[in-house]
Amino acid sequence: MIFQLILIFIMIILAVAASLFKDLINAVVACAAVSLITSILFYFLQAPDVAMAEAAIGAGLTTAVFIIAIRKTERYEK
Amino acid sequence: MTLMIFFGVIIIAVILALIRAVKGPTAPDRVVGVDIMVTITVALMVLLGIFFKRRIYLDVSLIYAVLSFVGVIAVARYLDKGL
Amino acid sequence: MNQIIGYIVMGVGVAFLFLGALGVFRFPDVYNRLQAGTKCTTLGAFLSIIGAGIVEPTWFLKCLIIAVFILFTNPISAHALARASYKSGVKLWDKSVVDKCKDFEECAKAQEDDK
Amino acid sequence: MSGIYNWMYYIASGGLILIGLYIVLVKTNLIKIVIGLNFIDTGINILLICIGYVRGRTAPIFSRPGISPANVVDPVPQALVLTAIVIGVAVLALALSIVIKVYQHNKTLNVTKIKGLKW
Repeated sequence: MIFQLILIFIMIILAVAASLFKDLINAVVACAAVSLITSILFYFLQAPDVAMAEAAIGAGLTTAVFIIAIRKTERYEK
Repeated sequence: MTLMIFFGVIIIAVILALIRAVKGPTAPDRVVGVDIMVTITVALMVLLGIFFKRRIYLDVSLIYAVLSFVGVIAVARYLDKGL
Repeated sequence: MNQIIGYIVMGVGVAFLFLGALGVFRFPDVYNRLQAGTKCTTLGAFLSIIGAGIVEPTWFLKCLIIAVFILFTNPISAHALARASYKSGVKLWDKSVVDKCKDFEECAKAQEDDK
Repeated sequence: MSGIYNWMYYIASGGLILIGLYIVLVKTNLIKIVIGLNFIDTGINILLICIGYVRGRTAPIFSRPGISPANVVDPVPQALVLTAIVIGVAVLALALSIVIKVYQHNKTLNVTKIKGLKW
């Protein structure tokens, strides 16, 4: 029980950090970490198939799409 | 009981990696923190599979072990001025 | 007997995971952090997954597949990250004594000049 | 103390939705706004899954004989969320392609300086 509470706390900290970073690469990396913790929460909620989809999409595809978009535009938030 | 001690140690390790991922001065520091967090999480998922006694739960860990390096490779190729 | 051996192997793996995370937290430089984190964490994840396979003997094949994939993909990402952080201009720690990659790049540049 | 254990997943989903809403309303960078939309998507997925969760039951996959429909969690929200994750990634890719076209047309990502819709 206390494990889920600590994981939720970690997830909220990472989301707040993603909103505060000025460098968009750091924000995207924090976004991938939020997806990771979300996958563990789905695992605790007895939904392994949803955790599998979230793992495959959140770990690889979302980060790659964001990185390609940042490559085409600019890196720092002014 | 033994598994509970292991979960506690792993949670402390995740918190240490989290501090590095939030605090690290440059972008590769944060990527290192998140990469370590991913590898610790794969081990945590296997131990949770033993805790819940369901064999089907190992598939999540398998997917994460296969696909987790794609995001790190993407960030590394961006910092390398490639992609 | 199976249970005891499995839990001992798993405990060694979890200890290595903790030491890897502690190294990532404590070390002063990107390259030091990468070295500590990747080596310790790869060994720790390998041992804890193999220990899980020993505790439940019918799961051993799937656990072995996961461990082999960890062993393949983790050094690839670490190598790519170290190369990228060197090329993007992250400085070494000021007490580092040797920089082999700089020598190698100067040597490659000299060979290109010769041609 | 046992009260928070019943509410912690709702706290997680509500916190993610609020942080995403804050990013969408306050930040001015377009890629940051898309990151906020991604957070809102994740929060709603956690909310839908934890509505169907019953404590003490197991996953709805009949892989061994001892599992009957009386002791599994609700499988309908899981199928719903499994579809919603995939559609969320498609919407994300479309939004980022629109952001790239806006950047090529206006040479900036700041939403207060894009004057194409003001007249």
